[in-house]
Amino acid sequence: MMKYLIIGNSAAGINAADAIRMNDNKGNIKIISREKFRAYGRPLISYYLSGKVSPENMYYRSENYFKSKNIEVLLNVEAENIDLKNKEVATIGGGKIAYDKLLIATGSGPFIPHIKGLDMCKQENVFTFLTYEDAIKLKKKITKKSKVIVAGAGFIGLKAAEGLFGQVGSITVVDLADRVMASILDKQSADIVQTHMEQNNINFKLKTSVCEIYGKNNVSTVALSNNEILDCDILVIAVGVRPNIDIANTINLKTKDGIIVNEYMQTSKRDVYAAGDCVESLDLFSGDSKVFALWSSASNQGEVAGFNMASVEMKAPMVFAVNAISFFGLQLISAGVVNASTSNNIVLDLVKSELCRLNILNDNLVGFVLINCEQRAGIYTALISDRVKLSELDYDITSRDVGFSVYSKDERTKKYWEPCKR
Amino acid sequence: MLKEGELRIPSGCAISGIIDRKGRRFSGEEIIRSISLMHERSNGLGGGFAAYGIYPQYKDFYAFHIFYENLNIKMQTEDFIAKYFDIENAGSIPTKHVPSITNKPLIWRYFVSPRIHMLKGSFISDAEFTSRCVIKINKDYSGAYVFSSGKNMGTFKGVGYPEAIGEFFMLDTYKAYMWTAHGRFPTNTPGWWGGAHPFTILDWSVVHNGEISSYDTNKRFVEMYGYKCTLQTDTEVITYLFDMLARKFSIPMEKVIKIIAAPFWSEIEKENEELQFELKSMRTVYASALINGPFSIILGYEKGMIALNDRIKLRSLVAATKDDRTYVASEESAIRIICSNPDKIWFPGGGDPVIALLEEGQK
Amino acid sequence: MSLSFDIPVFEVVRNEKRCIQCQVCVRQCFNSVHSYDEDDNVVCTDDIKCVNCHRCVTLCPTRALIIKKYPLEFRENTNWTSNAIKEIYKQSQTGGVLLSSMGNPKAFPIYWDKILLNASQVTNPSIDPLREPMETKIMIGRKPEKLDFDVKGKLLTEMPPQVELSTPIMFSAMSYGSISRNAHESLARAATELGICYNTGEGGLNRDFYKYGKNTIVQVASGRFGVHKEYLSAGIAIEIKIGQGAKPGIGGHLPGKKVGEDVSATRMIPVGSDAISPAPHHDIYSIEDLRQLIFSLKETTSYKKPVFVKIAAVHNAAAIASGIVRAGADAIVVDGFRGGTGAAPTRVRDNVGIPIELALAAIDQRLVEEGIRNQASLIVAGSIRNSSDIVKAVALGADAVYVGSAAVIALGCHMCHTCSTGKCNWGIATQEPELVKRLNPDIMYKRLVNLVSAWNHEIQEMLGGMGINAIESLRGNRLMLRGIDLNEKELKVLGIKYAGE
Amino acid sequence: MKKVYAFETKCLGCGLCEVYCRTAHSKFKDVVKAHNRDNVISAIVIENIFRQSKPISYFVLQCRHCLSPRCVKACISGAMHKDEQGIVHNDKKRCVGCLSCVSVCPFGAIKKSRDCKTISKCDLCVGYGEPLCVKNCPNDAIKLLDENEVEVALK
Repeated sequence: MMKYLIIGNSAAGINAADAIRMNDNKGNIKIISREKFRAYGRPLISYYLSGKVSPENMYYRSENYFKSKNIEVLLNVEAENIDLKNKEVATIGGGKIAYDKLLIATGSGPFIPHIKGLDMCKQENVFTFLTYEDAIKLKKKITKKSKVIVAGAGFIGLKAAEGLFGQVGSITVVDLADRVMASILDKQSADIVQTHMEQNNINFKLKTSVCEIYGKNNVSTVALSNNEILDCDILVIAVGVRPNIDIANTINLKTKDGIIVNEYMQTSKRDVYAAGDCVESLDLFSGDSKVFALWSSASNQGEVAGFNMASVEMKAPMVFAVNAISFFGLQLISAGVVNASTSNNIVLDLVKSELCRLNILNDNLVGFVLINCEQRAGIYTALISDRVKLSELDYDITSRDVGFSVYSKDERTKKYWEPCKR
Repeated sequence: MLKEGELRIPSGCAISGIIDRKGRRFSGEEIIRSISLMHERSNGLGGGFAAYGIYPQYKDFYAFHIFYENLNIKMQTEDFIAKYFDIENAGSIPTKHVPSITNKPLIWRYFVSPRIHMLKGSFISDAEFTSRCVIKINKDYSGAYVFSSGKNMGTFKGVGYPEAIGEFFMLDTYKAYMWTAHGRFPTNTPGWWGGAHPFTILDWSVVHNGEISSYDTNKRFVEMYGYKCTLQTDTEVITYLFDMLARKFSIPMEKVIKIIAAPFWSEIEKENEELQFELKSMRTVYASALINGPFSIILGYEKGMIALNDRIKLRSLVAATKDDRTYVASEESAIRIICSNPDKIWFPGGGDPVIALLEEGQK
Repeated sequence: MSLSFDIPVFEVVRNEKRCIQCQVCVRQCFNSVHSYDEDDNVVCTDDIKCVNCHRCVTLCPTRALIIKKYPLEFRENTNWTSNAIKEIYKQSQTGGVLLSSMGNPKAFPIYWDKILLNASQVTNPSIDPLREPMETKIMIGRKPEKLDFDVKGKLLTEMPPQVELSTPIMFSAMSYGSISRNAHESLARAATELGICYNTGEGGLNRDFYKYGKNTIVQVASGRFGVHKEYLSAGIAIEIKIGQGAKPGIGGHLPGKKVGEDVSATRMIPVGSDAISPAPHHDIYSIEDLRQLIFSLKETTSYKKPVFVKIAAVHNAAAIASGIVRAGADAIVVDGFRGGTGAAPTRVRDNVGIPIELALAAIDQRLVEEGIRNQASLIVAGSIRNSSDIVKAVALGADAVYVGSAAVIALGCHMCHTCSTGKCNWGIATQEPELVKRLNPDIMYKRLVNLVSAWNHEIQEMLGGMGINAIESLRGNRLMLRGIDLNEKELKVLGIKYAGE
Repeated sequence: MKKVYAFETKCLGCGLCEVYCRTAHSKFKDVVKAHNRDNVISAIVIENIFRQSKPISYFVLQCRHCLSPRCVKACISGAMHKDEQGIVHNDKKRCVGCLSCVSVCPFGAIKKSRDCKTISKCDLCVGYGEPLCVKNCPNDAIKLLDENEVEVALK
């Protein structure tokens, strides 16, 4: 009987466990997690913060799910190192867990920049915003009068800001970039998002950064690089994430920013697999290896790893970013390349805050941003992921709202009727 | 009140028939006993008999039995007959006084043969010629009615119970090798002598029990071929159908039966290809000759007797044999009263004919 | 012309409380009666475009729609009816011949409704079709004068070709072009399943439908569209169309806009060209010419196909029919003045021809009198509406009937009388792909099968009631009929007695 | 597994399937109430197929219940899941309306709800018997077929 061990209890880990179970209904599957919570939807923490999601709905799987699948989950267990020779994982506290196949799905952690006066260990009102625990702590600390500074106008920072809305005195988001969510939005789209958030009393300080923090145990003010001084009751640091590769380093896995894996999610060591935010993936467009912190790609990779661990060969697709986010009812979906110099087609309706931006390179759709007009977004996503030649479609995708009818009749029929494995 | 021929009157009936297949002749006493047993099946408004082999001395002449309403029409009709026929013998048909028989017409009998020069140049047979003349009299000579016109056979009929009619015509004095009889139960009739059964044309006679629902279809069909259904009775049209198909079109009798009581399409489909094609063709061409609705008939002709039921046997018909005789009747008792111990007795199925013909050389 | 006198004929009444703005009506009305006003979130209507086809009413999921007669009246005048006035408005605006569709709608007597059937009581039994065989099969074709057998009783006579029908009902000629491909397919499939025939009309026969050949009657009309040797051989019988009940003496006209690629290929005419059938056949100016055509068609098909000749019921139909039988036709088809059409000049449709009941009775009587009734089959058409019409027709002397309007009604026709516009919302009389789609042959052929099966059951019931178990025993059996509300002359022509007689 | 299939050659684009889909998924079982008092939306997309800007054909699209559904992978809350039979469900209680599923559905067959708080997708009317779109299609363009019936339908 195979022994499968999975380090990490989120998207990659759980999808891997599911995939293993699908292909091997006898094997012993263990998941260990250093967190004290059952697996939860990590992106839900901002919904928890705002109160839109109650604690009982935070969980990614129902309570008896793992039991029903005969998957053992060990919470509050953190891997310390791996004994490749004996195929054992040592846990903090002295435990040892044997494995035949190991998956490292440790995800990513917050990136903490060097800021003068920052001392995360001492300062009680400085938070990161990645885990359920982060959210619970933050939620406890805030008051109706809190002046909140969010360092970082990325996805996490903005979701944190939205989550805090209405519960605090003021919210100011600071970012060095010239726009919000610079990595996934072009300037025009970012401006729509920013304006919309500003209308909801979120303040932005862009092209600047927090350069100094005042207060020993409690931050009271922060200084920005543009010399502004801001009062601060709560400081949320959300400037980015980086892969958790400490455990990987204990066995000298090949890594760059993240763990290097092949398309079967195998690491450089035999029977050790890795998946999710902690690995590097191949970019669909450039072919470069880089870290994508994406929930759906973590799920996919976990599944692929699970298949291969259960000795059913499966290849991971190349990755490109797809993000669906909403802020105060503004629905935003962005995918692929949005900033490169591509031929853009933009349909904009400022009154309704609608935007549809299609980035076309050569004969391919390489990226898009949709704001408030996202109904058929998945079709664009498929056009990107399948690298569909736009000239072979039934009509010009820039000429009207896209639908499944964009495919030629034969293609459409094939996709629709063939037992679909997508 | 309109009389028979001016309207169509439905009626129920009793029928009976006896044949000696060896051609031995016997008196009408048995047939009278048989038909009178079924007294309840008739109501006194019609009875009649057909007798074959009764005029051996005149066997080459057509024997016309004619009812006249008055002397005037008798004279006119006789002029017509004399013009077209040589009259070998003529006289009134002997009758006997029977209290229940009233309103009797003048009843005359003529033994005739068509005048040869009348046939010359026309391509018709003497039978066809005679038949046309009979139809002409019946159609055009109001008050005269030829009710029998075959050779060596005769029909005797009138208004009254059949046993009374038999007594009236003194049928015990005639000898025939085949007798058929009919007792009638019309629902509404003034009782016209010509309307009684059997109905005959030439030597075809039909006694019939039933009310055919295809009457008008059959009538229109035979009328296309020169017949004229003056009586509007089923028996008349059935007789014409037989005459037309068997005599005029020379269709073998067993085929005629398959036309008149045609097998169902579903049965035809079960037959082999050749027979299927033949039956299909017969039904197709002679669709209008199919007799539909309830009937049991006894057809008499020179060769013998055929009894037939409709396709789904909506009327009773029993048949029996004893030695050289074949009996058919509406009821079994009507056979047993004259033949208490038949060799065989059976109930013919719908559309299955009982064919009792004179044996070869017995005519 | 700047000012139009057009007045809506119908009023579309929308129950606002029930309307859910689902816009099914908007999408389904090809006449654009309904439209959605996004600003006010209401569905609006334009009454003047409504033809009362009921498509919207039928599909409205909340029963929010009713179509009513438009309430605007002219001053009362029994002579100048509103119709008479409106027709003048229209003609004075357009300068054109008035066109109408479907059959004569005028209040002429409907003789079917003045004829009553008989049933058996006491003296002979009625027959229960559920327990006893009840035959409705008939053979259409020429019958030899008599059958000859050899001495052994073997059949000697060669039988002319016959068309076998499981029930005496066929689908009338409706061309591919005047009706849609899907309508055609439905008719063909239904006829095949039922064991009856449908008729191509004069639009030729698409090769896709050759497989239904055993149940297809191919028509040869004055335009000779789509006629070639293969076509003639493709069906079970050939019908020469001389006239049509809806427009006796008039040709046909299929507008070019209905001649798409498929229709064009089938008719053998260029795409988009008008298909004009001349009023007469230009090779038939007399009866002897007809005989020549009948026999050329027979020659072409090696005497294997019966040839029908179809005429409109006109005043001297009986004499014409006699001539047609003598010219060698295997069957005569007579189409009464209520017969339907895709388009006919209104005046012709409403004023030319005679009722089929009278024509049928006269023709049958004439043929019987001439002794030739059994030679050819007699098929009647022109508004056979139900099974009792059929029973009466057979009793008057018909071998079989053609149903056209009833068939299209089964296909969804709601008798809006606007076939000629090509905008049939039910996908019948149209070539618009979007509309044609609305008639799903998989569903619709079954409706036809159901209709004919139901009628066949009813025919069997009525036959049984009359004590008849084969339909041929009803043919010409006029004793089974009685007239009501008819005058002496009508009774005489019909050859039936008055009820009570 | 039986799925709903729509036949492009038969679809009229009339929209009745949407009406009945809405009704099926409304707390009101009356069509009028479901539309006027409930803001539930249908789980059906009707598309026009154009030729020279004129719609010549239509087809309806519902969730295809993919074997390996991208929407399930993308779902951040675990609301979207595939059951034992293979039917992809969305648990409305757990769905937060983030539209991650919408962003990856290759058919574009998932719709956001009117209030943006959740999404709407075909659940094959599990619990209602025959899917109401199938039952109410006036042209038999929508059918519930299993794999074998699909094979037949495609021939």
